[in-house]
Amino acid sequence: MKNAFLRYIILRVLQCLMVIFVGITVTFMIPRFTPVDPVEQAITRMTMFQQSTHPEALEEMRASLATLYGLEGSVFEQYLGFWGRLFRGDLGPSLSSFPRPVMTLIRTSLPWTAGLLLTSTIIAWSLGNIIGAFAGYFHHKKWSQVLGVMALVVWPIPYYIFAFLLLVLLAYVIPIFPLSGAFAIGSSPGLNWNFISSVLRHGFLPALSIVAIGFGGQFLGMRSLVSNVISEDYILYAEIAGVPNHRILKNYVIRNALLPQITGLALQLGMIFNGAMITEFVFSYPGIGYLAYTAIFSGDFGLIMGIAIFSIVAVALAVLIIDLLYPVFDPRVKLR
Amino acid sequence: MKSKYFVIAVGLVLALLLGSFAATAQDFAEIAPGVARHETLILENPEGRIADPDRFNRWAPGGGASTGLQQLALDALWFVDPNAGIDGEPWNNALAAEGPIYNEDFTQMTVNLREGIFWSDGVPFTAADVVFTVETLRANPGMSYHNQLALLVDEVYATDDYTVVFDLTRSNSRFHAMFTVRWAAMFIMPKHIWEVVDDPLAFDFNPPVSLGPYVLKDFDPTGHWFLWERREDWERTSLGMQYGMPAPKYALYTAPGPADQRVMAQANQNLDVIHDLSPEGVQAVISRNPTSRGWFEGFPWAHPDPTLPAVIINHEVEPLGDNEVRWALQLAIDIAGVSMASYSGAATVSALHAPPTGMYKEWYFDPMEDWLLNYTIELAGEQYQPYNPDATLAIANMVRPSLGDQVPTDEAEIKKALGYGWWNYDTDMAEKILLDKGFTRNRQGNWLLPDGTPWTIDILCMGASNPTMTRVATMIAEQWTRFGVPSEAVVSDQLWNRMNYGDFETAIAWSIETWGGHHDFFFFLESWHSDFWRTSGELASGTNRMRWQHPELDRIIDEIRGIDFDDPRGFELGMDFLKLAVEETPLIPLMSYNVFAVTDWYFWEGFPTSDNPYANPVANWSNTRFMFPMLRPTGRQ
Amino acid sequence: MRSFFGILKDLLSRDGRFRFAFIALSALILFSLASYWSPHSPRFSFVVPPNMRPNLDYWFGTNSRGQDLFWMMTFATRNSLAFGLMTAALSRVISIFVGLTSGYKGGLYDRVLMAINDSFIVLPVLPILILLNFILRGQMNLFTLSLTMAFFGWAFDARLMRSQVLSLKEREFTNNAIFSGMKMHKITLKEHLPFVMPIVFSTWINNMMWAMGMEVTLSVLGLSNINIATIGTTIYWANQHQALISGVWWWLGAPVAISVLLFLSMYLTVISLNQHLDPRTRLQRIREATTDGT
Amino acid sequence: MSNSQLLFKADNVSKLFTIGTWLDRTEIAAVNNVSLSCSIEKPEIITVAGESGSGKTTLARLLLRMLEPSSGTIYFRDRDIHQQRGWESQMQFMSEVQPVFQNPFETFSPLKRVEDYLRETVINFRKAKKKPDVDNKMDESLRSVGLSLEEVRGRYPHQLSGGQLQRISVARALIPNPSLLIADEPVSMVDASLRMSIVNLFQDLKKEYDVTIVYITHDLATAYYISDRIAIMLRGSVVESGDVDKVLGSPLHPYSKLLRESVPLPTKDPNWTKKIELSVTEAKEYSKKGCKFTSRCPKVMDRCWAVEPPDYDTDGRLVRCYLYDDKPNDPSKTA
Amino acid sequence: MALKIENLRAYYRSSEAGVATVVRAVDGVNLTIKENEIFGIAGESSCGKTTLIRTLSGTIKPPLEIVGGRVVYDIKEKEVDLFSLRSSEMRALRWKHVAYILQGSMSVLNPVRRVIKTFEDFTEAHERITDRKAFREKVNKHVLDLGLPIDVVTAYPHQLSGGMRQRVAIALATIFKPPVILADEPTTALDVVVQRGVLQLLKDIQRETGNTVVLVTHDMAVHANVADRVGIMYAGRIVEVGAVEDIFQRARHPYTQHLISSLPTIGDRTPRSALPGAPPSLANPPEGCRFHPRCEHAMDVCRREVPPMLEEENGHQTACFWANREAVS
Repeated sequence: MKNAFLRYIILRVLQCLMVIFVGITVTFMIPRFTPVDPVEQAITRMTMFQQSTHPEALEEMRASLATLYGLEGSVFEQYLGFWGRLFRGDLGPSLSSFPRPVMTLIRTSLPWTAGLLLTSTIIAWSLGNIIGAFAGYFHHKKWSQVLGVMALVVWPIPYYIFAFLLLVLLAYVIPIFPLSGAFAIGSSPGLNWNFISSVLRHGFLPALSIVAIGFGGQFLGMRSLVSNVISEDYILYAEIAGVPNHRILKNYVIRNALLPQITGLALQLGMIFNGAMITEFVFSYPGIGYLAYTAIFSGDFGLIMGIAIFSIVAVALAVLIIDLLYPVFDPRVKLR
Repeated sequence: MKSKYFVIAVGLVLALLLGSFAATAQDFAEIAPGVARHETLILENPEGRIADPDRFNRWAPGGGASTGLQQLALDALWFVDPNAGIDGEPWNNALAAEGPIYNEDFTQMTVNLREGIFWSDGVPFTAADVVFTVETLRANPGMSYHNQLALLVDEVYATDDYTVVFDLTRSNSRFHAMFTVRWAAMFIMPKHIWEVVDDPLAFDFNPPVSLGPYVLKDFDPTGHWFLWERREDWERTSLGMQYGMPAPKYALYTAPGPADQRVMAQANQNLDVIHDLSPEGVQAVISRNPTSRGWFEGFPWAHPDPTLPAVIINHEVEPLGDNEVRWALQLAIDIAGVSMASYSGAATVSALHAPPTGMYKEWYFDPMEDWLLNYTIELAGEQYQPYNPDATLAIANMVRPSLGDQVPTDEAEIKKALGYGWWNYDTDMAEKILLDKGFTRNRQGNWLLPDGTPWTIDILCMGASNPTMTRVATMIAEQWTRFGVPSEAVVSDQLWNRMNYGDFETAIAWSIETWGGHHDFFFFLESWHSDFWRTSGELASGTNRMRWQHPELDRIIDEIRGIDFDDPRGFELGMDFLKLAVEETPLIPLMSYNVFAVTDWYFWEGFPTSDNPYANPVANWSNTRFMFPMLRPTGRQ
Repeated sequence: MRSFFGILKDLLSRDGRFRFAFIALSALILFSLASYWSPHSPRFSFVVPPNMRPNLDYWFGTNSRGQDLFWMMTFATRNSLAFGLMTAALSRVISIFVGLTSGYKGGLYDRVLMAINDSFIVLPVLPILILLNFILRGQMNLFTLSLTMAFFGWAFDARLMRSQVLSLKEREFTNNAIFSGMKMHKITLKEHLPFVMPIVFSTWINNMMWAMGMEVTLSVLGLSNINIATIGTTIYWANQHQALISGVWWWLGAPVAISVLLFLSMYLTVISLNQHLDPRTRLQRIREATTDGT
Repeated sequence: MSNSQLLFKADNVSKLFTIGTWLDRTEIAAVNNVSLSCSIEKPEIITVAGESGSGKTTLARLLLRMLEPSSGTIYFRDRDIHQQRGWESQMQFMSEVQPVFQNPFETFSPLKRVEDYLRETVINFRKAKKKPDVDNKMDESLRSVGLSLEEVRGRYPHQLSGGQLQRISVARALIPNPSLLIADEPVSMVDASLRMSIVNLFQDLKKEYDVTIVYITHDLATAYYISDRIAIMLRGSVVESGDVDKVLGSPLHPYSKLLRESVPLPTKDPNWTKKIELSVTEAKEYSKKGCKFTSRCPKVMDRCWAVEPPDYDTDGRLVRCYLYDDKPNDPSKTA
Repeated sequence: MALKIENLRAYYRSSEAGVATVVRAVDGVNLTIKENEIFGIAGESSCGKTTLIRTLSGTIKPPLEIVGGRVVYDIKEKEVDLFSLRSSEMRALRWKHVAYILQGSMSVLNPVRRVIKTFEDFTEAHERITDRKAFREKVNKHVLDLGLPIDVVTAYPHQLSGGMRQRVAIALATIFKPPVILADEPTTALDVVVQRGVLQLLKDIQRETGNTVVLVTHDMAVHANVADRVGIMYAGRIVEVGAVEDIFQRARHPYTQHLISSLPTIGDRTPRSALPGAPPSLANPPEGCRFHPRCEHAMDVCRREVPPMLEEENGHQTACFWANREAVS
């Protein structure tokens, strides 16, 4: 058994590595086929911010930049070099903040995205599942049906509009929350109450928007899962045996219905980087999504690619971790 | 059992949240600990969040141009204001004591520096700094101006502490432009900091040692805000020396987020200077906040930057290489519609190939109005007068019903705000031209090229980074479609790249940028010389992205090259260029690049306006520094 | 399987939710078809007075570009619906194909397909879409976007279907079909697909929502073709004109109302349909009706 | 008998299943060295009996070509059925060998009309092409099981009783005119009052259509009732096989005895309440090295644990138990 | 008397496709079950036997409805009407007084929890576990007493064989030593050897505790060996009740007679026939005696009237006009 578990882990890790390999290769190849020329990007940027660029000088600038950005050699040579750098934890230089390493930029943004989106996604997932379980178990109750309708109505609202309305309402009409940013001006990051409280305050609206929208999907999913589970014999049996409702709900309904949702959580966590885009754009939150947004508009494909790679690895790891933890939740899982 | 812990945990989180409101229930009098709101000017950084906020190396490519760095802490030799300038003088000798001194054949430039200027760390500013800057940039590929300096500068040296001499590799009467701020220029770096740096390209220059009146007090590691504090020795800077103490004790550059957030922030008195908005945004903020105002007191609010958005036409795409076809397209544009769609009528339109801003009305537009009125061109074999002097009056009449008194009624006022005339909207004439050229209409009424293939046009535009240009593109696409040339606005973040490679049919962008405060066109015109002409597929040199060449153009450029920057002959040559451009329509001029810089006069007053046009209020221009000494606190707390 | 109309009639008479959903969906489809009778082209602006509140002349109001939102929304609904349906349909086809064959065939074929599948699940779509936008430049229209989205949107659902097929394969009727001389494609399509249909339907709506949400996201970020009226570009233009802050709330209200109505009714339809088609509930119904309910 | 005289012959067939990962294989023999055959001339009903997990279903699947044996060969009319490849040979095989499945409610997709399977079979096996001919053929085969197309047409599985469905299942299997039917627990899901109709039907088929039937069941009573020969399986091995009267009348293998005793009789049987030992999990017994019954066998000997006994020909049947070691083993005679 | 069923009618009401369907699963059942006996209920699938036993356990959830009749338990010499109980009283009654072993109870164990946890849940539903260690020992003892290996307590359900799971379910049901055990097809889908073991266990428990077991199974041979008395159910009604010997040796109802005579036996190859037709649908049962369409003795009266339950002797009751033709006439 012990041995089998070890092998299970090895197998999963190998699988995860393969996924990462494929994903990264695809991500590497895609920009090679784009018309985006990083040299031209940099020149465009420079000529926008300077003046009197002498025409002959421009030509020379192009030549010297291509050398600098390491875009020489065949695609295969670039690919090898790319992996070489990756193994050293180097995602290459950002082209718009040349020569700042992409990794440094991601490192500054990551804690915010991780902090905000990870917590709010987990909160949305937990709340949605717990309340969805209740609603599914007591599906005939009025409140359950009302909640269902509410979730159904909120769920399809385009997230951008929802988040934006929230912002207008709670930061402008009733200005209790800040309009943008991650913490108050002048508060120095650290473990002090001022900073933490201002982070909480700044994070509240974006978190609320994610929770409110994420809640709906989880709620509906869990509710229908529960309605399947409650027709199982072991639920009926526990009811017949007189086991109190709350206990049935906790130990029987949720424990069983949650299993498919756990896999869902892994994917949800992976999708964070998609979601981060709009959330951080609307709330001007300094995470990876906002970074990606600025990267798009500065045509900084070094940065976009870095973020894409980062998110591939993050999703693959999230899936891996949850896969590895899965046997804890479901003893039946075959250690294939 | 376990549920009890759950309840306790939830309770704790709630308490924490509530506590956070209580703790930071923001004291609006202070924007940061010890920083009073009424002593602070808050400006928008239009670049938004800065990805690498701790990088202050303005001499290498990268973001952070609008964080206050180039406005408040860096300094250059000269400035040209796009407007009238303080005391009506657009030219400002900043670090230089006087203008550039060229030798006879423009192969040497001598600069005399201002004395008594100090870096913020107490080290005096001298000619050594200038020489060091030029040599460092010239020696390091990848840094700004590297290639130009390598190409143009033979030798740079200081003859004494306050005199720098440039020996040039060739005759160049415009060499000083590189050191003259229009938006930005080559800023001078502190030698005593940089001389110990191994790799100047990678050096972060953090904290930045300031040559301007402010020093960096604090900045957000996530790049959202930069807080600057006035130097104790502000009078030891070129700005302070000339204009006195800058009023705001602090300046805060922030990234308030998308346009809506900017409106909300200013309405909450949390943003004094908005860099840009949509026309709707301006109306929204002005209606919500009584102390907000634009460049113009009322309509059209915006500040016209000396840049000319135009329909840039690729002359190498058939049939756009034909001047009469370009004329047909120009006549198929209803400028009033374009102005309404893009700026809600608040555009300053231009029939000439120069931005109708600042001093240009006096220098070029007034003198040429008669020429335009009488201008006759042969189109489709007939003599045709294309100029419509009343185009902007029509726009004023269109917006008057919704804006009422805000719209000027006086013709001169209208022309000041909305520009002079434009070309006729004459689709009949356009049709004649096309028929004459052998074009035909198909059954749907759409034009076919002489060879019988359907004619469509894509119009590139910039998208989210420049919403008004997108609107221009969609409107012109609509008008051309109505005329029978199915056209589409194509949003592309690769706009400049594609234009540089000639991979476009038409685009809404600019190739013409001028000083605004100086009449010289050489700034953009040099690269239009046929020497630099490149075919589509090759990279365009400079700004000749439309791939236009003309012998008369070469003559004009060659002649400008040989005269002094301030030579009055420059005006005549400028007009020669404008007349040639009208004749040949290398691109279709539209309007000045109007920026809706909205200022809030709640805490501060004395921002530059159309009535007092001493500086450009557009926050990412380095020239906004001239605002600081002119501002006065209102006394509100 | 009963005919389509039989099911429809049955559901309409029996299921109140379905009735609501059916009426709403029909209304939406009629609404989008009304675009063909629109007096204005969606490409043209300033054809009506701008910024009019919803009133009797302009039911949904007019926007700041002088367009009648009622007619604009007919186009937007039509295009977004077509886009969503096409994306969902295409990716359903891929996932059905992969899920059914990979589950049925097993072996190396299955392992290779699932390895590809797993990689697709993990690939982050948004950055890739952005990169692809660069490749396809201005040519990224709704059709190509739909193709791309379909290409990335099938993997997870294929896995769901595969697991269903794995259990169906063990059921005796599959063997019975084999010994009836049915070939693989017939078995997967005729025997297994009906059981997979509930998954197809419920992933259909999720996929459609994902696709349309992505379209909105791309539009909000300014990465879509702005010449085509869609729910996303409607939001894009409203955003460009700062509609909410300027008080033109109906410009955003219209797409929100349409989205909510669309997905609400689609959700209810799928629930009713699945309850009707799901062999489990169907069998339950049968059993409840004919046996003693155990 | 030589192979050519045999309808089918399973020759020392084993099927191993792998449990665990590709790094950690544990193999269990779901079917362990089983031999079984039947002559062409004399159609028979052969019962394979055993508890669930005895490998009898795996054996059925091997005979039906749904699984490939790990070792050993299965011949059908002299051909190794697993040597043939391709769709044509599969059709050829299926026109000779057909299955009847356990659960009649599962044999037909609940979402389809039952006649669809009949029609598919008629068309796919090219028994008829035109619609009236197809219908005739369907009706004909339904009539051979005591039904008619009229009764079945347009009906879904849930609209028919288990007995009817099972008969339809047989009717479908008969369409290609097979000479061998493999029936896996065909009556266990059929109502008591209808069960005998299926069992009797098998007997009729054997007599009237000369079909050999491999009847797989755990129900020894019906096995006795219809079959000629029986093989009793335990955890993959046939522990005893031979004439049904002998094997069930006086079982020799301790397991056969236990099984025989455990069948409840319609009258009170004092033996039946005698305490017995049950296995905790099947997997443990499967992975045993020696005889699979050792942990429960009242007569277990030391050598039983080490090596599985060979088949001993005792009293006209084969018994896989060391208790009968006094007789010499004759491998040429297989059941 | 352990429990008494009086004219019980339990229907499933549903409205599908706008048409109300009523399935008369239990339609007028009268039974008295004595203390200290194993009462067998025999019948084919969908004859209403599961509904009957579920009703007895008080598990009545829509669409199942009690339309009429009473179920009376004798609890400590007091008659308790099951349907008049409040839900808390019902909960108290269940498991401590009446335990229920579900059909297919292989799946009654929560798949994600260890068996001991289910023991805990079921126990705590009725009494507070103060000492977990003592409780653990109590469960261990109970399981050992029933002859199960001790490992099962800490195992997950999927680790146990089917027969073992079934026996764990029985152990669960008997943890409080309830006076009444309702067992619904406890051995269906088990093999004969395992079936034998499970039934032996049930019988042992009954013998030791002297409680009442209601055993539902379609397998007549099982009844013959396990039950003390047997009731034969057909299409929602009890058609014959009697001591096991009476039923098997002197069956009176044609249906019962058929059930017994059709059973094959090892050593006997006399041809056995199946009943013609199929059991009726309870949604639309035939008028009169519900067996009449399949009955070879059917008379006119059978098609019109419901035959009354008449006792012959020794508590042997039959509801059949033909069997009781002498008594009636």
